[in-house]
Amino acid sequence: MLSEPLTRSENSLKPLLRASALFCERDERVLFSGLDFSVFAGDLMQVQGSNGSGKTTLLRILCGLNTSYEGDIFWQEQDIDEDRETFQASLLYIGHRVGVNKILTARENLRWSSALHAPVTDAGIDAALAEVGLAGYADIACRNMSAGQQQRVSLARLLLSPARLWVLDEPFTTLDVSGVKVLETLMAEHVGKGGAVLVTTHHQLNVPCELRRLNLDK
Amino acid sequence: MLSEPLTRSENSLKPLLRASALFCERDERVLFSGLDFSVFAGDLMQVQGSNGSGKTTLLRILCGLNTSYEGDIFWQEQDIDEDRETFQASLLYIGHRVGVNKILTARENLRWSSALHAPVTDAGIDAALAEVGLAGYADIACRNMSAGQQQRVSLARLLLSPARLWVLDEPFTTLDVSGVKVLETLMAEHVGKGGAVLVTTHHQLNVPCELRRLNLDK
Amino acid sequence: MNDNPGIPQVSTFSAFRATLRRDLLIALKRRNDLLNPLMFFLIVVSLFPLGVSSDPVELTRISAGIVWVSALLASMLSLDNLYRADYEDGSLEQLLLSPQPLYFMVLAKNISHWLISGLPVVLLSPLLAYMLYLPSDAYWTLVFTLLLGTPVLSLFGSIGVALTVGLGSRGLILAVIVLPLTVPVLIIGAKAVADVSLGLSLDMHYALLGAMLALSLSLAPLASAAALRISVN
Amino acid sequence: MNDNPGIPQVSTFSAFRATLRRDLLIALKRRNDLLNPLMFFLIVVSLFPLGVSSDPVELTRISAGIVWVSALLASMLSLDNLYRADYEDGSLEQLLLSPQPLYFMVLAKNISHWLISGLPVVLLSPLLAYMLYLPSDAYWTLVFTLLLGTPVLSLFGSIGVALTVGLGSRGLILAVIVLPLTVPVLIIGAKAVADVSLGLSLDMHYALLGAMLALSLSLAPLASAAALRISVN
Amino acid sequence: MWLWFSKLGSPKWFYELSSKWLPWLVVAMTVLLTVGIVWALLFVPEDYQQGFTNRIFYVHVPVASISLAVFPLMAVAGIITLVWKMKLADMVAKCAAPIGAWFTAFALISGAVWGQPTWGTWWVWDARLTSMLLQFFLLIGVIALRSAIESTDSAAKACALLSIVGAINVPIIKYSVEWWNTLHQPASDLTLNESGANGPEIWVPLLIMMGAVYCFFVVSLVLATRNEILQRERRSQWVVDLIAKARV
Ligand code: HEM
Ligand SMILES: Nc1ncnc2c1ncn2[C@@H]1O[C@H](COP(=O)(O)OP(=O)(O)OP(=O)(O)O)[C@@H](O)[C@H]1O
Ligand SMILES: Nc1ncnc2c1ncn2[C@@H]1O[C@H](COP(=O)(O)OP(=O)(O)OP(=O)(O)O)[C@@H](O)[C@H]1O
Ligand SMILES: [Mg+2]
Ligand SMILES: [Mg+2]
Repeated sequence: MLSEPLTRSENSLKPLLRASALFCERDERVLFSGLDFSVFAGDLMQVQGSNGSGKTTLLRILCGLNTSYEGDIFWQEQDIDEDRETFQASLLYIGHRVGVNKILTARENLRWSSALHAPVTDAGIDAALAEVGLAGYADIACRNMSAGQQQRVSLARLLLSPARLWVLDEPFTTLDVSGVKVLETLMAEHVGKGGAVLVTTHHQLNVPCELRRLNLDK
Repeated sequence: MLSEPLTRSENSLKPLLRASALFCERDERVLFSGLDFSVFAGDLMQVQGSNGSGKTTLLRILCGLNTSYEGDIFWQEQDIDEDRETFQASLLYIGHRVGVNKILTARENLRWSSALHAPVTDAGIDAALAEVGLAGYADIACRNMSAGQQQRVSLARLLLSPARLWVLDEPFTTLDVSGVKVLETLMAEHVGKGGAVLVTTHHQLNVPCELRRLNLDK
Repeated sequence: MNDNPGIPQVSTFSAFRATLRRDLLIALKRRNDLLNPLMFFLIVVSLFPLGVSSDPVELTRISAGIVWVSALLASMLSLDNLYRADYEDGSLEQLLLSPQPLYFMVLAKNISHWLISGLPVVLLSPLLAYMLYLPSDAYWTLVFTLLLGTPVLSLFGSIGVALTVGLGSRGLILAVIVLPLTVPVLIIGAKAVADVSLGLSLDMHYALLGAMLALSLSLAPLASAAALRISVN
Repeated sequence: MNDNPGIPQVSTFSAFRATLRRDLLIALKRRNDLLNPLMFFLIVVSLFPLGVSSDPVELTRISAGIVWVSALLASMLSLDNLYRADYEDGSLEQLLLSPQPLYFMVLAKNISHWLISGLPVVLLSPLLAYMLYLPSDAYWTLVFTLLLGTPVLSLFGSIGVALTVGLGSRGLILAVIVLPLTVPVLIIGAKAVADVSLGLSLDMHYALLGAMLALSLSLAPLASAAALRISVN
Repeated sequence: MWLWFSKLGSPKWFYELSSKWLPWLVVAMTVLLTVGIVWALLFVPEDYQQGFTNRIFYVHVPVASISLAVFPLMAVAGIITLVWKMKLADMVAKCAAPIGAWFTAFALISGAVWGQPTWGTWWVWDARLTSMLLQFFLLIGVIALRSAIESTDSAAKACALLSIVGAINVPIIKYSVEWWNTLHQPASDLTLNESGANGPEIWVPLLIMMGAVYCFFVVSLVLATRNEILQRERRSQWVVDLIAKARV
């Protein structure tokens, strides 16, 4: 449900997200330095690297959750520190912690998270849940869901949010084969519609669109 | 480091672990009923099933962590309820929560967990950590490790424990390619030495030994 | 403010309402979130007749202070789940990354927290005051001062929780950080109740409490918001 | 006991020691686990002169009770991290699945918890007693009763924590479950200190506290162990 | 202005500057201290009512008055840390907290020691004492938070925030405590004016001691900060060189 106007501004010359000279070290170890890259509309970029290479750190830095870094990050050529709200309005982040409250039901969780971003109807929520294979689980407390099911609840957010940039940190963990398929198609569709996806995963992505890679190993 | 005598009792006729007529339902949904299976010495058994099919539940039942089930479970033909200690002495379980304290260092964590099962030397710990690719991380607080590195710490337990039966719940999540390789070899070696492994994972195992499958989907 | 017209925006107010509703909903589902502050308050207060003395004259003299101290502790301890769960399951990150001004989101959380843990305590206080032989003419003062005071406690406490939410070691550090900050409220509140029996005018007390409430309403959520950003870092 | 000779066994005792050492180590690493119970104790005690009255005569009369109640609260609240972290990171499951008798493992955890949070409080109590003008002849009684009492609090508390460790909503429910259990200790302890000034014999009080300690040492860990098994289920 | 600021912000600059004038400070401190102590102990006339004990006055008052300055100091450092992200400010704040706590504790103790002969008790819930005690708690809170947070960066910001909140609260606490104290007068209370009434032979040595104790505070703060700087910058080139020089 990417909303109309986005697809208009489809000039791949102007990057959506641009990082310049990123430098980050954590307890004495430099994770990356002088890291430059741009993410354009229509990009599906996989951040690769061995365990501990700094993928999670990088994603959190890009989202503005982690501020202990040097360098600049631009959203549509504007420094994100200057206008957080515009950036955050078009950002959707799902991290190691998926952001699903265990006590609430899937529906209540989604209702809240979309209330922060864009209004949705209950029908919309049901549709989204059905699409991620949780039809009928809308009103079960997430505490009573399996690891993978909880992950799927968080994936339903992808369908409900108007965000243009998806930042996904290992979204495939605990997903079964069908779940993996669903997510891969979602990502492909999103970039097809002029969105962009930044994803880390250790598993072999196979998506119909071409796949850019950013490798953090030295 | 499976200790000698185990390999002696290598008669695949007498199953190590046998479950008979297992039945479990969770909030109104029957996960499995009349489930019978045996795990023999030398077996590497992968428990399969889609998200929410009950893999984690089954494993926790087999370990005795979850007691809300019907049916019987036998360790070497003896009901596990009768002699927990023998069973637990030869069991090693690693679940969704890997059991690594974030404040302690890798070494301290391993020292404790092996103090509960079998004495180990510091050299042994270092060797184990090196084998799982954490050489040099022995004395870093686990809170300062990445998701995958913490997972690797828990895998080091496999090398230090004398347990004969390994029960691993999605041990591959957050492991990078090299990590996956390491774990697969570990499992193969273990069954090779007459141990047994019960593992759930959504990823394609490729192991040199043959692989038994238990599918929970109907 | 938003040069990306394509994106359907939600008004800050509706986001505020949604957050408020969500937190209340969670509290309702864990019924004991509603019950516990009350029970704790009740139990702590009743510890004193047991531990100190059950002599009415004695109790009368100390009742005001005890009720206030207990209320203070109750609202301190109920604070623990204010951001914790959200931090652990990642909802907090979602909140921080939402395009909404954090001030209002935090305010919503604080308000719901007060409604859940502060208000019931206020409403229960007369009963306990009675059990401790507080002179009956002081009941209303007790209720009013608590009504003005407990929100301040929640708002201040929120800062402490926000600062400590990232820490593995939880529990007491919160109290250690926050309790000293809340002393003025305690002093004024307890003194007001005590002064009733001395027949002094209470305008001053109310004025002070009101001022504190206003101050903390306007500043504390900002501090909490900043603290949260620091903690998730 | 173990028909699997092939497996090198560790003695229960060394496992006990390892667990004890581990918990102490964790506390040492989080330095303020040691500091906070003390500070909390100190702060809570000093809330009363502020809230109740700073008049020495008044304070003398209530000091025993206040110190005891504060100690009770301090050890209650420091309980929160007793099993929580282990539950959340899965170490608890490892403990339950170890071939060691759970009684001793739990005992080890309780002991280390008392050493960390209970003992310091006991040692600090005379100072606070002085600040509250407790008659000086009651100091030793205070220390002794606390010395007998606080372990009971830890042991009882442990049951409560074990029961609630699985619950998302933490904090107060613990206090609500545990505080009532600990009332007898409070009553006897506080009464003993109060009785000193009345010149009554204290043998009875000590005997009772001792009995409680013995009882809880033998039974409480069993209850905690059972509760833990239930909670991880 | 900005240039000067960023310059001052550099730990290296501070370290070198402080190495220049630290010796002078130490000299000043020792001189003042010796003069002040000798004068206070030997040449000040016995106090008619308190006898010898009122000599404590000469350490107690300066120490106590410094303790009052600690929170504002930390708050200012905190603001600088949060606004200009200046590392040096945080290092100062970090070192100021424990030192301030010690001074506060010493004010409490010296006061208590004084109180024993003066009021016949070590402690009363007097306004000034109580607010001092509360300030001590606040300081401990900051220290506890600092030690609880792993990453230096978050710890810096968190403590900065807490110091600012605390600094806003200190006057409120002080005011409310004094106000509370007006209700039930404690056993005795401290009266400043007395000392004011006394002649120069009392307050001149007091001034000297004030200067001495202030110097002492600054010196200890600077020393601690220098340690902190070396600690944090240990991998930067200039520190490496420094250590290399120290070796040979
Ligand atoms: C806010 C911090 C404090 C300041 C600025 C301060 C300052 C002073 C000053 C200027 C005096 C001299 C008064 C006189 O000569 O009559 C004094 C006296 C005294 N102070 Fe403090 N003080 C502080 C805290 C304390 C504390 C915490 C204690 C006790 C624990 C204490 C105990 C005393 C005592 C016993 C005296 C002598 C009182 C008398 O002469 O009657 N002070 N203080
Ligand atoms: N704590 C719980 N209480 C009640 N029901 C639960 C609980 N946890 C899981 N369930 C239900 O039990 C079923 C099986 O859960 P389980 O975690 O065993 O699935 P799983 O096979 O491990 O799935 P995954 O591959 O996602 O880990 C799920 O459908 C879920 O609805
Ligand atoms: N909280 C922390 N404090 C300090 N250092 C940390 C912290 N978390 C991670 N690190 C360090 O930062 C490095 C990168 O961590 P990060 O989580 O970004 O790795 P990652 O690429 O996500 O690894 P994984 O594939 O296992 O998720 C790790 O080597 C770790 O040592
Ligand atoms: Mg990661
Ligand atoms: Mg599972």
